[in-house]
Amino acid sequence: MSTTVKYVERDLKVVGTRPLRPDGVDKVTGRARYGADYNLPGQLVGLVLRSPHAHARIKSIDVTAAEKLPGVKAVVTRDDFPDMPVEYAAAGELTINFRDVTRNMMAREKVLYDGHPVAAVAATSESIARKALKLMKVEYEVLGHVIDVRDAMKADAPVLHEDQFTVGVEPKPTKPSNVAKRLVFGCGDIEAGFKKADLVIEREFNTKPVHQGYIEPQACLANYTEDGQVELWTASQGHFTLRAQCAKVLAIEVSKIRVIPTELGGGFGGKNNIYNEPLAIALSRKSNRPVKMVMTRGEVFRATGPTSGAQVKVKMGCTKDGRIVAGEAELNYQAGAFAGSSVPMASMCTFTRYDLENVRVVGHDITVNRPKVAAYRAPGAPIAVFAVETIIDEMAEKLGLDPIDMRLKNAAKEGTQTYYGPKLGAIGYIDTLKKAKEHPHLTAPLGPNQGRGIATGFWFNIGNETSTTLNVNEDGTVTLMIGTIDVAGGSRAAFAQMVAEELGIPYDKVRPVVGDTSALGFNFVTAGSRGTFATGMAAVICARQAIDKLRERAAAAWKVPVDGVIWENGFAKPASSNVGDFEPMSIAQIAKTAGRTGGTIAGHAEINAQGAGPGFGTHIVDVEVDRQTGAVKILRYTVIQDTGKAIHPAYVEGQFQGGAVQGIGWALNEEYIYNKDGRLENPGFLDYRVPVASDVPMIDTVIVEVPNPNHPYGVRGIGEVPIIPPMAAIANAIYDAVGIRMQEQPMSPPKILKALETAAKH
Amino acid sequence: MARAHVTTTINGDVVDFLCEADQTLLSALRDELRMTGTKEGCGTGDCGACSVTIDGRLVCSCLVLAVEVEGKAIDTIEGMADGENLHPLQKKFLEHAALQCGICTPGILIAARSLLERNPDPSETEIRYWLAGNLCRCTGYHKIVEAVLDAAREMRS
Amino acid sequence: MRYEAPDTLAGATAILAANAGAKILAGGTDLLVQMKSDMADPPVVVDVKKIPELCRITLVDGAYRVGAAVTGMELVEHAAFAKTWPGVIDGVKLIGSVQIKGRASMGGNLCNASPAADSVPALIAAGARVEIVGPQGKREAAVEDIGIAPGRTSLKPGEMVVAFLFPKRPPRSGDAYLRFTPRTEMDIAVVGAGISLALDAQGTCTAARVSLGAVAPRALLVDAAAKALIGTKLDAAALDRMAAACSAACQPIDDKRGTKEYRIKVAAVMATRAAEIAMDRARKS
Amino acid sequence: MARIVLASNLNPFAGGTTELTLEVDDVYRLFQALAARFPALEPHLEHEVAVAIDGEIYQDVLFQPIGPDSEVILIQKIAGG
Repeated sequence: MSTTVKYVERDLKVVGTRPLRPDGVDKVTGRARYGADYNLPGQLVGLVLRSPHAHARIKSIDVTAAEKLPGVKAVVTRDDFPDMPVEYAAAGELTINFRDVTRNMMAREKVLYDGHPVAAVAATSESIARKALKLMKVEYEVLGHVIDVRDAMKADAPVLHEDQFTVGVEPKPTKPSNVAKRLVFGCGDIEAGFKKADLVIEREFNTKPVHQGYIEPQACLANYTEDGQVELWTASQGHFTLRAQCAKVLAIEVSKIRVIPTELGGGFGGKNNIYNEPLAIALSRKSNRPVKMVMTRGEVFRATGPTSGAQVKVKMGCTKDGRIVAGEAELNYQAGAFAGSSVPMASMCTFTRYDLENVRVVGHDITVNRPKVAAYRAPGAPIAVFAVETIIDEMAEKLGLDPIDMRLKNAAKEGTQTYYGPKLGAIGYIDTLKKAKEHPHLTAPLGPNQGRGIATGFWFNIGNETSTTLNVNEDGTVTLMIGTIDVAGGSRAAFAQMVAEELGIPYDKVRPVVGDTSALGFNFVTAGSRGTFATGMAAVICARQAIDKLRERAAAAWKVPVDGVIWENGFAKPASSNVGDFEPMSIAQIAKTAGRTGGTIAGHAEINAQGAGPGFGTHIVDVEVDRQTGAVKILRYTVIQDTGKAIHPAYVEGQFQGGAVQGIGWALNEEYIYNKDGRLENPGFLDYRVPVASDVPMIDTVIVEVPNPNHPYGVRGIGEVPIIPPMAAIANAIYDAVGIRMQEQPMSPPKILKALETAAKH
Repeated sequence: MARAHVTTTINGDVVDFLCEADQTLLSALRDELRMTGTKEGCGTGDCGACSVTIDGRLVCSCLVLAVEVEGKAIDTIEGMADGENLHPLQKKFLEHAALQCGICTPGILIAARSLLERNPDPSETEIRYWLAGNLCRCTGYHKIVEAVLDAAREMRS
Repeated sequence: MRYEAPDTLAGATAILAANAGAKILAGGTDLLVQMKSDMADPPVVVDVKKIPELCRITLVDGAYRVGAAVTGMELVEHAAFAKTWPGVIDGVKLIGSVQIKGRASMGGNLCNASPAADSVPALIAAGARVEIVGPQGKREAAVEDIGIAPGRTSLKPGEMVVAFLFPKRPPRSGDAYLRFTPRTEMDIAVVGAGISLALDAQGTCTAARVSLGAVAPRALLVDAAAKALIGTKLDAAALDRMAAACSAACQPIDDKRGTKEYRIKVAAVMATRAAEIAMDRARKS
Repeated sequence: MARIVLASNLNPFAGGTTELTLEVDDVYRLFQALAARFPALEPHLEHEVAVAIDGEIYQDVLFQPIGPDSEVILIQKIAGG
C-alpha cells in the first residue's frame, strides 16, 4: 500500500516562518562533522591507484612490491571482490546494475576511463600509501577510446562493452554497440502535427558534461571487526541505499553493516552511489584496522559522476497564432563508462511544460570512455530544456509574440495529458508565468549589448520509502528521528516546523536527528526533491499518532472517552463542556507520567509516500555581452517557482538561488575538457570554473504556492527545478542582447566571440 | 624521517605538535590536532574551505607548510565565538540562512571576518570580490552577501 | 624532504648551492601545489621569508625596491606604492584570491615562470629590474629576461631573486594591467596586457612599454606596440596600430584555457583597454 | 476490466502492444499478468516501471488497488538528483 496524507488548508503558526536551522550552530562554529572529520584509533589511510588510460585491457596487476613496503597493511584489487551478475536496484538516478557497480568501483577486465580504480592500498600514513601506489605494476593493452556521443554512435567506433546490444530496437541487434538503450516516448501523430504547422524550426544543440561540484570530496571511514560486523561513516545522500550496495558487492549480510551518516558537504545527486566505501571495508577486513579514505579533488572530478554531456536535436512546429502543434526530439546522452544516463528522465520532461497533442521523443543512452554519470539536480532536464526553450523563444520572435504569452498559450495545467503517460494534477506553471509578467524585472530598462531572456522548467518530484520515529521525551520535548539525509536545504528545520505545528508546541521543543541505519527502517536516498515531501509526510503521521496517544492518556486521567478529548495548541482539552470541566493538560504534564501511564508516547511511520506534486518554475535573466571578448555578464536574475507550500521560505529561496547559480555556471563556463588521449585536462577548481561570488548578482526570488493536494501542508519538491531554466534563459538573453542563437554549451567567451563574428559575416 | 616540532599559538592558546616537513598546516590542524573545523575542499588553494589567518593574514592553510607557523599566531573557526557568544557574523549567517551544507561556511566566516577587520563598511561588490576565493556550491552566494552586509552594519553600530 | 629557513642571504645561497634540486619557498602557492601533484619532489625546501632583504618595501631616492617575497596583500595594502604603480597593483591583485595573495609574492610569480603570471607583464611594462644573488655574487637583470619558457628561468643554479627595483616615476606617467579570464576571479589569464607610458605637457606620449602575457612561451615585451604609441597623442589610430602590433607579436598555443585564434584577437582588445586606463592615469597623475 | 496503457517506451517489450484490458485488482497482479503475457517486459517491470492509476502516479507500490474501471498507465519510473 502507499501512503498519502491529503492537504487541508488551515491557519499556521510555525510552518511558513523562518526559524534558525537545528544544525546551524554546529555549522558556523566548525563543530559539524563531515565525512573526513571522523577518526578512529589505529586507523589506516586508504588510497586508490587509478587508470591513466581512457580505455585499456588489464593484462596483469602486480602489487607484491607494494605489499612488502613497511607500513602497508593491505592491498585490494579486482580479485578481492566477487563478480556480480546482472541485477538491478534503485539508486538515486533510475537503476543501477550490480555487474556495472562492481566494475566501476574496481576495474575487472578493462579500464574504461581516465581515473578508473585499479587497486587500493591501506597504510599507516599517507606518504607510505602514496609510495605503495608507485610500486604497483599494471600492464595495460591500450585500446581505442571514444569520448563524444556522436563518435560513439558511429558504426566503426571502439566499443566499450562487447556484450552490450542496444535494448529497445527490434529486431534485436546482433552487433554490440555503445548505444545501450533506445527509448521512445510520445503521443498523437507527429507527422500530422507538423502538417498543421505554419512555422517549423529544427535545431541541434550540444552540451558538455558538468560536475555537481560539491565542496566536500567523498570521504568515508570503515571499521570491519573480527566478528564480521561493519561500521561505516560516510557522507552520502542515502545511507540505507549505500548499505544495500556495499552489502551486495561485498557479499555481506545487510544487518552486519551499520552506516552512520555524517553531515553532507553537498551532493546535488552526486552522492547516491558507492565509490570508496566498499574498498575501505575490504581494506579494513584485510588489515583488521579501521581504514579512512578521502578523495582528492582531482579524484572527484576524474572518477565520480558528472552529469551527461549530450547531443540534442529538436524540431517544433506551431501555427501563426503561436499554438505549438508538434514537438519532436532526439536526445543522445552520455552514460559514461556504464549504461544508465538520465536520458529516460530527460525524455519525459523535454516538452512537459506544454499541453501538446503530438510529441515524439527518442532517447539514446550511450556509453563512452568517461566516468559513469551520476544524477545532478533534475538529471538530464536542463539539456533538453535548453533546446526546447530556445526554439520557443525563436518561434515567438518570428511570430512577433511575447515569449511569455506564447508559453501561456501552450502551458500545461491541471488535467493536461502528458506524452509519457499520466495527466497532470494541480500545478502552478501558469501562476509562475503570470507572476513573471507582473514582475518589475520584466520592464526594467536595458542598455546597449544588454538583453533579457526567459525560460521555464518542470520536474516530476517523488516520494518513496521513508521511515521516521517521533518520541515525546519525559519533559515534553520531542525527538524526531529521520532517515533522510539533510542534503543541505535545511530539511531538519522543515520537519521540526511541521511537527511543532501539529503538536502545537514551540519549534525549539522539537529536535530532529538523522538516525543511522540501525535506528530506523529503510529510507530511500534524499533525491528527486523528495526529502521535505516524504519525510515531512512521515513526520506528520508520527506527530498525529503521538497526539492520539496523548489524548488517550488525558482521557484515561479524566475517565472520559477518547473522543471527548481534543488536542489544541499543545494541550489536551475536553472536546466540549458536555465532557466535563477539566483543566487542560500540557504535553509536558502528560509526558512526565507517561512511563507510569503506559510507556513512552511515540509515533512511527514506515511509509511509501506517494503523490509528489510536480514543480514548475520561470526564470528571467538580464545579461550584457562584451562584443570584443565574448564574455557574458549576468546583470540581474529572477527565479519564480511553485513550491506548493514553503515550509521554511528562507531555505526555499536558498534552493532557488543555489540552483540558479549552478545553472549559470553550467550555461557559461563549466565543462569537462578531455585531450586527444582521453585524459581529463581540468580536474580541479582552477580550470573547472564554478561561479565565484563576484561572477553573479543577487538572485531575486518569488515563491508561488499552489498546494499539492497529496501532502498535509501542500508541499512539492523544490530542489530540482531551479537548475533547469538557466541555460535556455541565458541563451535567450544573449540573443536579445547581440542577436546570436547559442546552441553549444558552455556559452563561453571564445564560442560567443566566434558566433558574433560568424553573424557579422552574414 | 624525524618529525619536526612546532610551537605556535592557535586561537590564543600555545599549542605544540609534531609534523612531517612536507605536511601542510591544514593537515596538522586536522590530523595532528584534530581541529576539524577547518575543511579541505581542494588542497590547491582554489576553494577557500581551509581559510585561516596567520598573524592576522588570511591564507589557505592547504598551501602553508606546518613547519612555517613556528612562533606565529593562527586563528581558526574554532576560536571565532567568544565562549557561548557567537561572533556577529556567525549570528547573521544563521539568521539569514546563509549556509546550507555548511562545508564552506567556516572558511567563509574566517574570510568575512578578515574583510570586516580591514573594511568595516564594504559594498556588495567588495564583499563579492573579497569572498571570490571561497567557493560555495549551495547558496548561490546571495544570502552570504546579505549576512555579511548585515553583520557589518551591526558591528559598526 | 628537508625544510630550511635561513635568515640571511648568504645562508640561503649556501643551502641552494649545496643541494641540487632545492626549491625556494616564498608564498608556496605554486610549489605546494606542484609537490602535491607529484610535479615537484625537492630534497630541500628553502623558506626565504626570514631573510629581511626579501620582505621589505623601501623607497630610495624616489624609486621603489620591493623584496621578492613580499606578499601580494602587503603590496596591495601599501598605499604609496599602489599610487605610484597602479598597473603593477592591477597585476598583483589578480594573483588568485585574497587568501592566495596573503602568501604569494611577485618573486614567486616571476620565478614560477608561467607565461600567464599576472604580475609579470605589469612588471615588464613598468621597466622593473630584479636583483639576483648567487654563488657568483650579486647581479641585476630586466624582469623580461627571467622567464624563458613555461617553468624555466634564466637563473643559474644556486641563484635567487632578492628584490624588484622599480625606476623613478616621471611626471604624467601611468600604467595598467588587464587580463582576460572567463570568470571574474580565481582564474588563469587567457591573455594579459601590461602597459606603462609617459606623456609630455602637451599630452604626447614620450615613452611606452607594452607587455603581453599568456600569448607565448614567456611574457613578451612588444617594442613595436610601444613604438606605435610614442610620439602620438594616443589617438584612436595610434591605439589601433598598437593593438595590431600586439596581435602580430602573439605566438600562442591552443590549450584548455583558450585557442590561438581567440588569444590573438583578445590580446589586441586587452592591450587597447589597458592603454586607455594607463592614459587616463597618466593624465591625472 | 481495467484498461492498461503501455507508454511508448515500453511498447517494444510487448510486441508493439499499446493498450489492453486485464482483470486485475492490484499492481502486483497486474505485473504478474503482464509478465506472463509479455516475457520481454518482465525484467523492466521491477525496477524501471511506475504506474499511473486514474491519474495518480505510484512507484514501488505493489498492493495499490486497481478498480474494475480503472485506467492504468505504465510509465518510466522517476527519480532525481
